[in-house]
Amino acid sequence: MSSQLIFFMLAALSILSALFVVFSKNPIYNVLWLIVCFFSIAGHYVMLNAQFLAVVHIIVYAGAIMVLMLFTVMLLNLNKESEPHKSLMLKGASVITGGMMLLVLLAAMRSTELGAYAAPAVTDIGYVQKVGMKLFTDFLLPFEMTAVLFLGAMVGAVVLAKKEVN
Amino acid sequence: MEQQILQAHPQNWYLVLSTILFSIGVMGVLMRRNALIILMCIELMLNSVNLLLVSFSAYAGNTDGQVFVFFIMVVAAAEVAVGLALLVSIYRNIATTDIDVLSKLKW
Amino acid sequence: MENFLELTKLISPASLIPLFPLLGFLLTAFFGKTLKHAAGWLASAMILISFCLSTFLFINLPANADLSFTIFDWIKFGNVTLSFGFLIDHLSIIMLLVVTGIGFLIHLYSIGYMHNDEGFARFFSYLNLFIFFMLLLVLGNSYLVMFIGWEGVGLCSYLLIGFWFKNDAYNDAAKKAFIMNRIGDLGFLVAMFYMLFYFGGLDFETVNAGAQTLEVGNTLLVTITLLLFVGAMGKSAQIPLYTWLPDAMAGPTPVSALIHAATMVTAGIYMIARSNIIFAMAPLTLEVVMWVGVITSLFAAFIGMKQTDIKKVLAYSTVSQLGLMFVALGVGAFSSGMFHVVTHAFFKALLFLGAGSVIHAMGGEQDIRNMGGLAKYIKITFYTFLIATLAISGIFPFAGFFSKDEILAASFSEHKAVWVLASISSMITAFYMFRVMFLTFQNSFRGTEEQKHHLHESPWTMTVPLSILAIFSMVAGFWGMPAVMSSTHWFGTYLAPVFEGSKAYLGEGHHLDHGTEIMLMVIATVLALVSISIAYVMYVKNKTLPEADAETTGVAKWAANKFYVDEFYDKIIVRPITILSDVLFVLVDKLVIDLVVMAGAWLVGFTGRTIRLVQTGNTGFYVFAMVIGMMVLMFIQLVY
Amino acid sequence: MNTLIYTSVLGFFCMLAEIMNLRKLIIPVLVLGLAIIFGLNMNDWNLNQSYFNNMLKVDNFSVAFSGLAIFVTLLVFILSTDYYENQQNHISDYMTILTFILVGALMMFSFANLTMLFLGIETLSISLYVMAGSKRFDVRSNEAGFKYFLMGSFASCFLLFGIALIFGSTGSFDLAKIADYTIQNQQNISPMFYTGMVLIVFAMLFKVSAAPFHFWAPDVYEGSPALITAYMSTLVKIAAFGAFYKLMSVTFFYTSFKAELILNIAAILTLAVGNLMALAQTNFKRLLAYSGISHAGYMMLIILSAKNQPAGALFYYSLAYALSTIAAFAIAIPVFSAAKSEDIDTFNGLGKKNPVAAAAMSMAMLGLAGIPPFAGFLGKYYIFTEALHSNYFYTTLVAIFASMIGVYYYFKVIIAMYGKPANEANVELTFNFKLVLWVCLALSLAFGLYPAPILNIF
Amino acid sequence: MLSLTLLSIPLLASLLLLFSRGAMSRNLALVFTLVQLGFTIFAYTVFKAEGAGPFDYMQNWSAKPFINVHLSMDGMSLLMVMLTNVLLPLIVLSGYNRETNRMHVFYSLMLFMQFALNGVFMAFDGFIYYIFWELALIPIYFIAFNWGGENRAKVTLKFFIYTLAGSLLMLFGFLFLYNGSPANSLEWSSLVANPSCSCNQSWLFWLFFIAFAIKIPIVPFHTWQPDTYQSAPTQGTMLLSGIMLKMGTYSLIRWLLPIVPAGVQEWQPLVIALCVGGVVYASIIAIMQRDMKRLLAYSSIAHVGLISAGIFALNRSGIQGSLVQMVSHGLTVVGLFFCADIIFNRTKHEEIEGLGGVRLAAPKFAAWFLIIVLGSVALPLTSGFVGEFMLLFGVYQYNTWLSIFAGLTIILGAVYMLRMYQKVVLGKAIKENMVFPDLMWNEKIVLVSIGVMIFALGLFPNPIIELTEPILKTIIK
Repeated sequence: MSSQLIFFMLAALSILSALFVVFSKNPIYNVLWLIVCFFSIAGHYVMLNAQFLAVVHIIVYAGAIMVLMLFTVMLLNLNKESEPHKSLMLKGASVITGGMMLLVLLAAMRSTELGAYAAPAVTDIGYVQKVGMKLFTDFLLPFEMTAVLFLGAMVGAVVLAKKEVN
Repeated sequence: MEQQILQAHPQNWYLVLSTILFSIGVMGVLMRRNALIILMCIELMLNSVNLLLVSFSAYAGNTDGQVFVFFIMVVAAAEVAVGLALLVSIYRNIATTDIDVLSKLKW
Repeated sequence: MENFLELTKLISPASLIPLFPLLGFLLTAFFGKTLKHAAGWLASAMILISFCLSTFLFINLPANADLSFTIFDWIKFGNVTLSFGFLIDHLSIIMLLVVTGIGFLIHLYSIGYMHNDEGFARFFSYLNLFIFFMLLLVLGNSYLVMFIGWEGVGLCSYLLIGFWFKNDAYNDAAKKAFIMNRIGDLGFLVAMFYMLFYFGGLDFETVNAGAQTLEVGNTLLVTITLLLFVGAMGKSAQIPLYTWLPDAMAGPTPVSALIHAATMVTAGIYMIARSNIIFAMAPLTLEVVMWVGVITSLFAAFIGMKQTDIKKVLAYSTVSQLGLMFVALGVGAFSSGMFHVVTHAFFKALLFLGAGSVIHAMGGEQDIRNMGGLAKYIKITFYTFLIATLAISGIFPFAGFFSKDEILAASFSEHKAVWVLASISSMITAFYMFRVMFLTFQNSFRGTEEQKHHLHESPWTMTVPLSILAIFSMVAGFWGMPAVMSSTHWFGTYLAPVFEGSKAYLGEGHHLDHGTEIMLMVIATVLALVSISIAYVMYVKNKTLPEADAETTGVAKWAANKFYVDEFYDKIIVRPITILSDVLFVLVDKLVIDLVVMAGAWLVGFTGRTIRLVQTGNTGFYVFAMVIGMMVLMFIQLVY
Repeated sequence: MNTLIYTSVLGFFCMLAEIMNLRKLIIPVLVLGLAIIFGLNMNDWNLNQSYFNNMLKVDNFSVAFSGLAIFVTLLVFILSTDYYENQQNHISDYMTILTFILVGALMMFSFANLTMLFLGIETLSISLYVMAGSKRFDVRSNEAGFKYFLMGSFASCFLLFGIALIFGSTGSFDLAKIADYTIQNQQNISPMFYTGMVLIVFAMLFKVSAAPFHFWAPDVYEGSPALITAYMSTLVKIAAFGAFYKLMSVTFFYTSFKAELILNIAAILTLAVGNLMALAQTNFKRLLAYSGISHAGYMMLIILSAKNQPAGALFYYSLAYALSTIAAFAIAIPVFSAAKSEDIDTFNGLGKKNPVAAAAMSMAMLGLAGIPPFAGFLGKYYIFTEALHSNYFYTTLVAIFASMIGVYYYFKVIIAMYGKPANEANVELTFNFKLVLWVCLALSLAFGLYPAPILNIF
Repeated sequence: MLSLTLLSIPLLASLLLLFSRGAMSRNLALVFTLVQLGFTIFAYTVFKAEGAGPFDYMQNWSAKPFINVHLSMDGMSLLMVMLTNVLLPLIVLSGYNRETNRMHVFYSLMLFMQFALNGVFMAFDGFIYYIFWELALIPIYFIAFNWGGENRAKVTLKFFIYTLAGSLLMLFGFLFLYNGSPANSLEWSSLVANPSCSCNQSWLFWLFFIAFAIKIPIVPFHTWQPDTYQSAPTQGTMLLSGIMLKMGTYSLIRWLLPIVPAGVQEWQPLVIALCVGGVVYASIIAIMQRDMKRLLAYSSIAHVGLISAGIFALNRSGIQGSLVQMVSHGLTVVGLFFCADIIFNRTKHEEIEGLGGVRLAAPKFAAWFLIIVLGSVALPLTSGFVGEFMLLFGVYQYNTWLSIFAGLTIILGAVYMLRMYQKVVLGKAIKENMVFPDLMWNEKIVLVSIGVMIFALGLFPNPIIELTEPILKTIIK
């Protein structure tokens, strides 16, 4: 039953870290907690035979996105002081709403019975070549289109951030 | 060994887990006023989705889910880039990331 | 057969009769400016022609034959056909003669009377138009055609009363006349609807035929006749719709003579006589007619006693005389009624023209208190006026005597009480007529100096008609000598075929034996003489003058003020309606209805303005709203 | 297929042009290119083919809507020449992004796989976030961009969650497969599927700015540069509705009844909110935003009755709506730039200053208000027939009342133009604006009078 | 096909006018309206000879939603078309010797209006009918708004939204019928042939009735009307009162009665009471009105109230009477408003109290004014009498007391009309040396022709009655 134990530990970790992300005051801590959360999720990936994905996940999120965030935090030097004040009512309301959200979603899906593991196990779905094959055969067009998306985003970022030359 | 792990706990757990994470993300978005944090919470939500997808793909033995996760990551990256750019340009103008300040446009 | 051919020969002249006045109207209306005073002669000529045509018909219409012909189909819908046609029978011929004859004389008179009025041509165009409509009224072979004339004459009286349109009081009088007539006309109209609905037509044959299928006293007939009588009340100025007639004296005097004495106001009597059958079949209505008639007659007579305006006196006497005529109709003596119409036409026209001539002489003065002793200045006028007065007072052998006597006799045989009242009223009539006579022509002149200098006899165009009418006022009576005096009652026999139909339903008007008849005559005459002598004593012997309005008191004051009927109407009808009008406009229209509409609009706008505030511009709030919205929707989805 | 690719290529061209200093060329080439692409697109008529293992499906629906999208973009680009006249140094970036927005829209019309839908929406949205905020030194523009960004990405999270759930229950992203799944086991469709569907519906409702997810629209429309607002209120809305309609009529064909109630409520809310809130507006762009919301409400009726495949109605209505809106903006933009303000008052006395423009504006407003003979009326008529045909009696009644209210605020503009005293700033329309303006109105009138080809296009 | 020509002449004319300038445009407008008039007369002869055949034009417009363009002609349509095309030249003519800015637009709108009106009267398909109905609204709105008097913006907007609200209800009714109808078509004949079930009819009735009642207007849907009449330019008011409200009454007969017969049967008592009540109500209000145009507006409400009452009496004389009265009212009301305009144009004064003595200065004008007034108070031998006689008889057949109540209009009508005439025309001149030139040539033409027509119809109403005979078959079962 070690596996379950692992699952629970990871789950607990991710939930806790997520909660910290939401609640902690200092932006820096937020970022760090989020990174923790991401690592825990990566752990889940590993358990779910998505090894390659797990790696990419670490690289992209922890490596790229969060660093970017961190940079921004530094750049705008956000800190506990600059953190806008939130009234208690707001907190309460959002907690309740979030909880409700959870309940409603679960209630909506309560009666789902998902088949347990479909044997025989295809344990290699997470391997690079598998993913690669998929990506460059079935999902070629979306893959190409992400290029457009990225370009758009890049140009956009430039448009917004570039110093005016005049 | 993966088999045991998978058989060990039913898929619903993942469903519940990611729903919880998702809701936490929502909660965060609702609660925080700092644009940057909100951005993070959104990332969190995205990740909960990723987790869900991965679990599905694992249980169904179907790679599509994982591939989709890639796209989500891509989009997330792009969004973050643009979002931060916007954030910076706003910060240039009004020197805050408090979204409550951003309410010139109303009624 | 050849009888029929003979009749058809009469069609064209008959249909020409109204055309000439119409032509005259058009000519004088459009070329009045160029015609100048020729207009007057032209107009009179036109009437003369129609008069000749009428006489032609009178001569050529074979005895107790009648001729009804359609000129064109006017309104046709479904199986209803309302055609425009004429009916020539003895009744209409009598009326034709009266209308055109007296009409012509009055035209002639007006040439002199209106000589230096800037509206000369216009006046004559109106007069011609009036004659045209009057002829339509008389000739029509259906209630609808009659109604055309009926309203047409109303219009003309409106135009002529308000002839001097600069004076707003006159305009008001004109409007009053028109509207009061309209009230009556509504009755007429509804009556027509009844007839059209139940008898399927409006021409007299159809209606009479339809009526005769019902039994006597049937509610339908009563309703119809009562409604018709409402119309008659309006036209012939009976209580309660009489108040317009005295005011109508605002018009030029010839108008009063022609319209408000001789012709138009008798239209009501004519109409009832015309529809004698259905009236005869509705005894209840006859009862009503009789009572209304007698009360009006008495009432008007009372008021007449206290009037000081010469024309007003005549006006009230007209009302009272009309009342008598209705009494005649009410007791079923249609021919007597018509007879009085004719004689009355003569002497009342004469009286008005005489009054006109007096006023003309006095330079517009109408108050008898400022007259007197005119006899020596304007002889012809005086004598003619005297004749007329005698006639109206019912002194033998003047016209009034015979006709009035007939009516009294008839009422005596039907209903003693009515006879008493009628006699009283005629007695009063004699009194106030001679009152006017004496005050105007006897004693010394009470007017101002320059009036005195101005006094002169009128031109021949005015005096000639006076004389002619005077002659008729004297002799007309002999057309209808009572049985005691002569075996032949020409007038009655001439009209007999017309009233044939109704005889059946009236029951034998139990004939009075000669004794009673003579007795009645004597009584009438005596009463008249008595009142005359009273008048003589009062106004000639000891020269009492009617005191100024201020001093009058008690009943006299009431009478002088016409029993305040006008004020009464003003209070209970006119004022409330005008107030209601404002109230409805301000309260209901502007306030309630418009407010409701506007409130709706405002509510929408308000909602918009309010919920718009939801758009706070706060992203956090938006997100909240979105999430909550989602949850609510999902929740609904779940429980639903 | 080709359409998509060539359009992307056009986008790349813009950037190259920047590098090679061919700025002057950019717009001419774009316009020309789009014209050609429009032709190519029409060439695909009646070839129903799917590409890349059914990632992309070209059918008449997608062709028609792509054509419309391209046409709209064409008009907007023609306007942009004068609009961006004095910011040449950014023009290539802007045009690139605008082109990519079109790419995204095209993907949303022709997707056959939720992946493509997702990517399409994101391409569209991310580029739009940028364009909305593209007036960098204008706080309002920033605000617009950022609000749009926050809420947009928040909404797409729900979209993704929905997609994930659907994938979980069906094991595929392919529309056809999903539809098959629903058909095969209609009895025991997993609740997860429904939840996913509902979440996707929410996301789409957000994109089409239907109440209660409409909050972003007015602020963003007001804050963004006028041209972008025009682009947003036409192309983006149409794209969203195209995708939405496709989802409801193809994928969720058998299960849509589960979302019916939600859609119904949303439709009524949208109609009410859009029209009522518009009443009290003073800012023209904001007014058009609300009017856009109300029009979304009308289009929701089509989504509701998606079962009867009323694609024709959707297309006709979108066309009518787009034409009138662009015409309105073609007048509004010069007026605004003349008056340095974006309020309705800027139109005061336009009837005296520039009767032609005023007349055109009135026509546009009448078109939006849905008054004959403009296409807008027939569009509404068609929609209402469809809605009644699928027994949405009361919703249609609400829509009728909504359009009563609608008249009022559209006429506010007309009254301003003819009834109010003129302000001094006088307005001249440049050739491009005139061109676009009259093309739009002419077409609107033409389709209003001779609608058969469009109405019965499918 | 003739119907197409009838439509195209004014349409083309209105387009053409946009490119003309100044007084030229007015002359052009006059010419075109006269051409249209001539063509209408020609059409009348054709109709007499060959019936509806040559006018029938049927063309499918769209397959889904199924829409047919169906133009045709029957007696009633022809009558209304003739009324329209007879009045238009007069209305244009009445604009001579008056200043109008941006004349070409003004007259172009007016001709467009003529186009739409002709369309309304010739449309035999619900959808097309609705389109024309709306089309007629737009030009008159702009006429009233751009050339109107004080607080025109508010008033005209009220008018527009009020009427549009009504017509949207009607649209909903049509949509419902469209869905219910077996062939999914709004073809008039098919709608008449198979009406929807009476359960629906009882509310469908109100959708249509309110739309028409607002247009007519029947009390209590009338509050837009006096304001609009007052503030609109006189020619606009003539269009509104002379022709446009006939759209409503016409539609009652053409669409409401045959399409929802059961509904009509159900609500007849209420509605007819409403109409008759409106007659008296409006008449009483008219009595004390201070502004001439307002007074005429209320009198017009009273008249059309009687017309609608006659229609809802659902009998031959009522309906045919209403048709006669529509024409007659069209003539008289246009004449009256023109007289009001003449007076205003001379004295710049609309308050009844402040006027008087016109008779002295302008006897001709006074005379023609009086004739038209008499026409409107339904004096025998005028067209008004024929109409009101038949109408009241129709109402009488439905209920005696109601008819007597409605008959009050002939009394009250006389009251307010004569009051106005007396105060305005008769009496002494209010201002000393008031300059009031008598009729100019164009005014003479207009008034004389109206007066002549009033009497002509009063003497020979049968042509109209025969013309409208056939329509009754569809209404009176």
